[in-house]
Amino acid sequence: MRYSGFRVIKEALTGHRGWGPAWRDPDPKPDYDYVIIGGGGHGLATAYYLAKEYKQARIAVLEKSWIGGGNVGRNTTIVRSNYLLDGNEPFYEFSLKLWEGLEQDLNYNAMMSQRGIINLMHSDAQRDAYIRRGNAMILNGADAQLLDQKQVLEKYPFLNVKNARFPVMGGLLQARAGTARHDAVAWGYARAADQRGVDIIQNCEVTGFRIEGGKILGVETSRGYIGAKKVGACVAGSSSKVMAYAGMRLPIESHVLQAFVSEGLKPVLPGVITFGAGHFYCSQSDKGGLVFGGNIDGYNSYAQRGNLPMVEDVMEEAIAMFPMLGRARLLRSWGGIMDMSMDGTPIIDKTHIDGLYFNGGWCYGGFKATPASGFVYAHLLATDTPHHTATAFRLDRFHTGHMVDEKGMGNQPNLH
Amino acid sequence: MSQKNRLDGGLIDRSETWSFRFDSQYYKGHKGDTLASALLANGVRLMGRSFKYHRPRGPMTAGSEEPNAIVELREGARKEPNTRATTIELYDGLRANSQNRWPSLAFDAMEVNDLLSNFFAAGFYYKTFMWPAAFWEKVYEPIIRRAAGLGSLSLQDDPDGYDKGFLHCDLLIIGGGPAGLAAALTAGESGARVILCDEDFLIGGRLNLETYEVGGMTGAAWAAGTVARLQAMPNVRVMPRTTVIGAFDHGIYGAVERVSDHLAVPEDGKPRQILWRITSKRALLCAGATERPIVFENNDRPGIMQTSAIRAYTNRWATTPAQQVAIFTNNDDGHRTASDLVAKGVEVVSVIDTRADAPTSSDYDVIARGVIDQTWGRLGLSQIEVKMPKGGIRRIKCGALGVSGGWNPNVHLTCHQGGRPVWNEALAAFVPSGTLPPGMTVAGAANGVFSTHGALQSGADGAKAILADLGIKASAPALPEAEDTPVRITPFWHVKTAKRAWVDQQNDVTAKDIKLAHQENYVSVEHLKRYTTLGMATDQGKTSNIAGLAIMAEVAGKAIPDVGTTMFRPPYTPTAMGVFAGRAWGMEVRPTRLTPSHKWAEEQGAVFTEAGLWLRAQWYPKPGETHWRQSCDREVMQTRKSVGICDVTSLGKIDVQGADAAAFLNKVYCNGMAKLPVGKVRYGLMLREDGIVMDDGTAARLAEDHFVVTTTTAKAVQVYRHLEFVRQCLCPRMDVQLISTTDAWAQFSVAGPNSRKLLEKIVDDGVDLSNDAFPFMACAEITICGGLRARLFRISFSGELAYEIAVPTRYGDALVRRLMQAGEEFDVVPYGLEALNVMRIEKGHVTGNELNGTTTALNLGMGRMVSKAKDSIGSKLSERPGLTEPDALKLVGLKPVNPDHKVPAGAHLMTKGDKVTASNDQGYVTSACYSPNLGCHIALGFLKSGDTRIGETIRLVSPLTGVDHEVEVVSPHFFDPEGERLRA
Amino acid sequence: MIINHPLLGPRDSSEFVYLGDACLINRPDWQADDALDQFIEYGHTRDNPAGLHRELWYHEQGDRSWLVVTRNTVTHEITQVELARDVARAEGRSK
Amino acid sequence: MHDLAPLCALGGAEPHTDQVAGVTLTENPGHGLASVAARLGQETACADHLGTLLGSDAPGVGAWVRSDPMSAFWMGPDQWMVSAPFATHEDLAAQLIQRFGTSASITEQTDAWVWFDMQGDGVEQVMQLCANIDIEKMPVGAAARSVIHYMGVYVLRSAPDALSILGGRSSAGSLHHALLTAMKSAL
Repeated sequence: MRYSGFRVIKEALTGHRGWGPAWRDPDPKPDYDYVIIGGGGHGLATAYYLAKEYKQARIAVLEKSWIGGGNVGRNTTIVRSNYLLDGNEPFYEFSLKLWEGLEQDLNYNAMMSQRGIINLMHSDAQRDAYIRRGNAMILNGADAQLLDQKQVLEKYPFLNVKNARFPVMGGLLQARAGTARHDAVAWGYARAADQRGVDIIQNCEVTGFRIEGGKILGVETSRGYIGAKKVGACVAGSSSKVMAYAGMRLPIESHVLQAFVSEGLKPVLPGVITFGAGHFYCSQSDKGGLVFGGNIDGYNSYAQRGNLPMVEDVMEEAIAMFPMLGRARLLRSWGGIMDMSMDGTPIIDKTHIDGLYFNGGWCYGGFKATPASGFVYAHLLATDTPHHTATAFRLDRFHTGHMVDEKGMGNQPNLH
Repeated sequence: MSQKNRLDGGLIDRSETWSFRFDSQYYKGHKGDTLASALLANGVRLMGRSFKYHRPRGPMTAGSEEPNAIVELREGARKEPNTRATTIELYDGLRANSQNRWPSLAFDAMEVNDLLSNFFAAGFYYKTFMWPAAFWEKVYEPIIRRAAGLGSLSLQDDPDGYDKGFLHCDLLIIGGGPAGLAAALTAGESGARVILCDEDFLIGGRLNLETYEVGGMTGAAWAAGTVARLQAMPNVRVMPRTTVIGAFDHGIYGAVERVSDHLAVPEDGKPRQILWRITSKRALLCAGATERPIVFENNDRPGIMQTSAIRAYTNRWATTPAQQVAIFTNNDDGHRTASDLVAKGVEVVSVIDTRADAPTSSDYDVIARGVIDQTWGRLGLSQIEVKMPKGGIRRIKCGALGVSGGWNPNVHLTCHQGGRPVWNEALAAFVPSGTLPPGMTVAGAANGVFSTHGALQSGADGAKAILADLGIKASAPALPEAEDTPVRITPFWHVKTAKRAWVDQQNDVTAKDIKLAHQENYVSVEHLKRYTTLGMATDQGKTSNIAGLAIMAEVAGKAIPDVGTTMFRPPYTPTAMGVFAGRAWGMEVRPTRLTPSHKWAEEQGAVFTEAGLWLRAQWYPKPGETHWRQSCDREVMQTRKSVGICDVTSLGKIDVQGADAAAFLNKVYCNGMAKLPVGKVRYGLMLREDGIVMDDGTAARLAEDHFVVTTTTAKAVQVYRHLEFVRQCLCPRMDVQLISTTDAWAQFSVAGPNSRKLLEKIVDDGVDLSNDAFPFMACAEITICGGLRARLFRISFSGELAYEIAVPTRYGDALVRRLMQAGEEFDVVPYGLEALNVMRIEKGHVTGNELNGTTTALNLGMGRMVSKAKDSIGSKLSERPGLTEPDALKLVGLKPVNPDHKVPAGAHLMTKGDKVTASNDQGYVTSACYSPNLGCHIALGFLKSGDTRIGETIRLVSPLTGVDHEVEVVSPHFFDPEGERLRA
Repeated sequence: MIINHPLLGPRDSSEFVYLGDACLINRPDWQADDALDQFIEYGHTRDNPAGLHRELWYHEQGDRSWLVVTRNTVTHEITQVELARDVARAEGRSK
Repeated sequence: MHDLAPLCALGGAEPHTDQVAGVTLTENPGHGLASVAARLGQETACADHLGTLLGSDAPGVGAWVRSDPMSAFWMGPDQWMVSAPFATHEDLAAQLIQRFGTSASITEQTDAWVWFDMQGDGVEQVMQLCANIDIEKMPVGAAARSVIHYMGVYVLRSAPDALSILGGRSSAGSLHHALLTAMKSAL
């Protein structure tokens, strides 16, 4: 069933009896051509693009609990392609272009809103670095603008520049960046994939791989064995756990990132804005809540909850930027598991096992990558060659020394 | 306006009559009132509008779980949107305004949404607004955003201060009701260190809201007496107005004390609120329970509220929402309210009880097996329609309706570490599970023990168990007599209707929305919540979650516990963001570090800039200089011509001593340090283990077993941490000791051809500064100015004959003044960071711009420094192919072909004639400046195979800033490449 | 979190700086034949367990000791805290 | 004797003093400081030297031993901070090197720190707004390293109603601001 304004009106007048399930709840078949492990944004997108772009039939997505419950279900909804390095920027720009047509493609309103992102800069050195980055973005076909303090204040008049400990010199703006309704992205991909015949199987946890002679045969699950020609793992925070079933150790640590939302407020923030003298990013949802976050807590964790010091740190940066937020109230906080890689860049690659593929190490930049991650992973699964925008995301780059270290922090995951 | 609904008695102080304003209307209330109780006393039920349909709303509760009566408290910079009228402590002159309505609360144009509600069913926005694509940002979203949101911020800086504090205790008791007080008494009298927190300004919980006796006195009197006893104990800290917002790891709790929110303005120097980080050995959760609603058609009108809230207003605040009150209940609690109302002389028109075995009463009419199927009253309840057990309906006029669907234990904090509550059939409620945060136990109503006696008992028992656990002998006080009536409830969740019955009142989520979510397969509790926005409002679902679950369970044909429960996450109630920031805002966001010459530099009118946390002089403007470049050029020229002075104290200094000090430095620097002679300084490059450059600096050997190492300003802390890691974790048997001395020494660079002459005027006799006695890269401990101990290093960042001289910090101010005075004959200049930067770029010396965390020694042209004759951190991994490619980036100098052109940092480098695309990217510019010595702009940058392309003309592009011109690749050593000047 | 420092007793984790897996103590021998491979493994590959994890914390705002903390990454429960220097010595590290 | 005039950490020629309610906060430039770190294998010898210096045992973990003219507190494993009157011991480090010989690494620390004395009724309440120390349980003669608003400090307890706070000298102004703000808030 197609969604449309007309349909909404028709159903409103007829008591909403016509709406069917957004996706089915099928039982697992004995085997599939493709099994995607992980019903998060990336897994669902992968299944969708496999079905749509690569015309693959017999696809299943296995989710251990409910779909969209991982990072796509709790993040700060920021979509952008303002990266510096050639290994990254083409991929994220490809993703942003997919975002721009996503709703029409999925026939689901994910509320992708291109309200722009501004990275504030606070020193000459930072300005030089942002100019280099803005140029890299433009060279890669993305958009970027350098704003001075006055131009930033036009958009954010209540930004603290009067008695700012770290003076605001201006910012790097990407106007095409913005936010999207995170849950709707998962649901939109799920519904669209389902309509193309993908089996989305919830409450189905993978407990092992069946491998013979270096080739994958299928997966053991809480709902029995499921055969598969190809298996794509896409499990973010659980990457190390799942790949260990295949005897792999990864260049990944799982860390906790907290995210925050305030009470609903009348519009104050027109777009996304980030603090350059620390790590803080903030936007305002259509519902009126300020959505914001900062650094990961900094220690390995699978607990999906954080601690007080980081909460305080994030709020300090919020108030440093916007002292007028002092009386706004924090409504809720979450903690999610982040698959922090050794250079802060994801991995999308084959493994040493024939037919087993890995997609992970997204750190906490995974949401904006959802469409492209799904697309290029589908490409890799279908063609066994990396998509041209994702050739740098190799598993062996730490051996060859071709790290993609956007922040220049080195091989320490909690610094990325 | 008179307080027409004010009753006798209560816990308000009638001797204090205060005036306050809500919207344009002035009212009177008393000390001890909340805004809600005072408004109700004045006959005001309409206090807000709902989020989506803008339905008229009044208070549903008398506490922090309130979904409806939320207002903008105060005006001007102190305005607080979304503030619960039910928790606002009244003060004289209080100002509050209704929110999210236009033009007025009674007439809200947005109420049109209510008529269109059919079109605004759950998730409708996911299905439309998609065409044409561009319309989302331009048309649809702006409309939605304007309509959405609740209250509005002042947009002015918050004028109040906040504090953070730290408390420690054996036992933290969360909630001061019967359970909490009994526990505090038990633990307090046993000598344990106790902290008792309660979110209310009057401690006692429901003891202050009920009429039955405790120990032969009113519950309120017993509570007051007990609090007084506790306050007299030195080992007990009683904290009213303090909400425990989160249970964090290892017994750490966050608690917010509202120090000044009950005042118009905080007292001078006092904070508005304090965030306490409480470190507890054990915690006892006595957070009580929340009465839940029954869902029925139009159950959201002002005047419809929890029966317990009506009881609270009646007994504690001596007010009733109306003179005729009806009750709708599925348990005995509704009858308590009826009796209390009757006792206060309020007419109870009827008690509608869903149960067949409903108790009867001589004081009021009871309709057993009745349900309410409709209500009337646009801005406030006027009439209800009861469906009678034997069929037929009865209409009853009333201004208020108390609703009781039973009680939910306040389990929120038990969930903060992943615990999920379990279903209790007898109570028809979720109670805390076994998986509680370590160190936490639960007592009283929060644990499903609802009678007063039971709460007292379980509080005392909970405390005893904890004391035993902590090895503290319990001296248990006798507990007072109190009622012990069992819970009698027959679950009843909602009255079926084809029309709208509200589950989440603030977000306007109705039973129909939940059914629609099920129909569309958003069945998982998380999907339900997210799709319908159930429980996502500022009340955090405290009154709506369970009813929502029950209805989903019904339509899904499951049992409630099988549908699941949603996680409660911190904070327990919405919390001002400012309190988490504490005093860290404005200039106090982070500490400021000042150099020893700061005071003097200020006198010179220096312009300062942020470097690390330091404020450093950027340049020293002279009269007549209108642009920083004039000052900077002068400082550079004068330093190169004669002599200049720069405060370099902020560079990190680390004292490295021990028999193995040399071997240790040999391990952490990629270049050799072992054979550095005493009295000599050497430049050193430190790598990260991954082979990338971490930092650079110098090592000065003052003795066989004593080095002083410098780091960059930015990396001082990380480098020290790294050195301790190598010392303790990698080389634990080396004899080496470390300590930072950054702040201990004031260090000045004295640079320029006349630097030796200048220094000779202040060093003591016997200190020979001649080139032979004290050559380039020499160091020594000397005395100056008649005996002051000092350290002298002949090192040069500027490329001139230069020294760095260090004295104990307290003499830094005097030293810079002395140097300036002694230097007068040479026209000595102080120079700032800008001039320093120009001179180091002219010399091709690298800083943070080049050491950006991705560059190797090879990139810097220092590849040969990485000694392969020894083991050093990072040496091995720097050999990886990706870090040693033949066309690797190399540091080069860049000069514009047209001398008028700039060479801006951040620009990218392309081969001449190549198209400007990423694939042709050949490198980038890291540092740039105008060189007054060369008379043109110059820059440093990284260029592929740069070292082999000296002399090549390449293309410099910065599309971001509109730059595209040609530059020549030159050696990074623009100035005095042979280094003759610094050896002079 | 609270880290029970072997010398100082319970201290708030905000006084500490986290590094990572305690395997970082076992820095390979630079002269081994497969030294480069060993260093790549050492520098990048982690068990990343959901459960007990031995990890390095630095008491930066305390006594400047590096500690080996055994912590459950699922519950955050800390079961053992040792001075990293003692651990390193016990594991045979010297100069 | 040299003729360079010293400045106090807060920038004045004379130490700065504040009073809020019954509590005074005084900048105290009168201490010479030097760190003493035992050489490997010399731990006992080093501790013995320190003991003789103090006329008692070397301070144990978290302890501060006050004596005349020398006092010392524990900094870390086999490491102590020794203090003595500045007027008579400006060259404290040099003196200690004579005493300890090769048993310890000695480093001058006098001007690495700003030393504040806080005295009066309510110092505990003030400290509760500053540092995560269980101040109510902190005995006289204890030394604790902690953090006050991002600044590393040593807090020393000299009496039930008296504390000394040592912080980095370069951020003396920020530390002073933090302490004074807490005093105004708590008292």
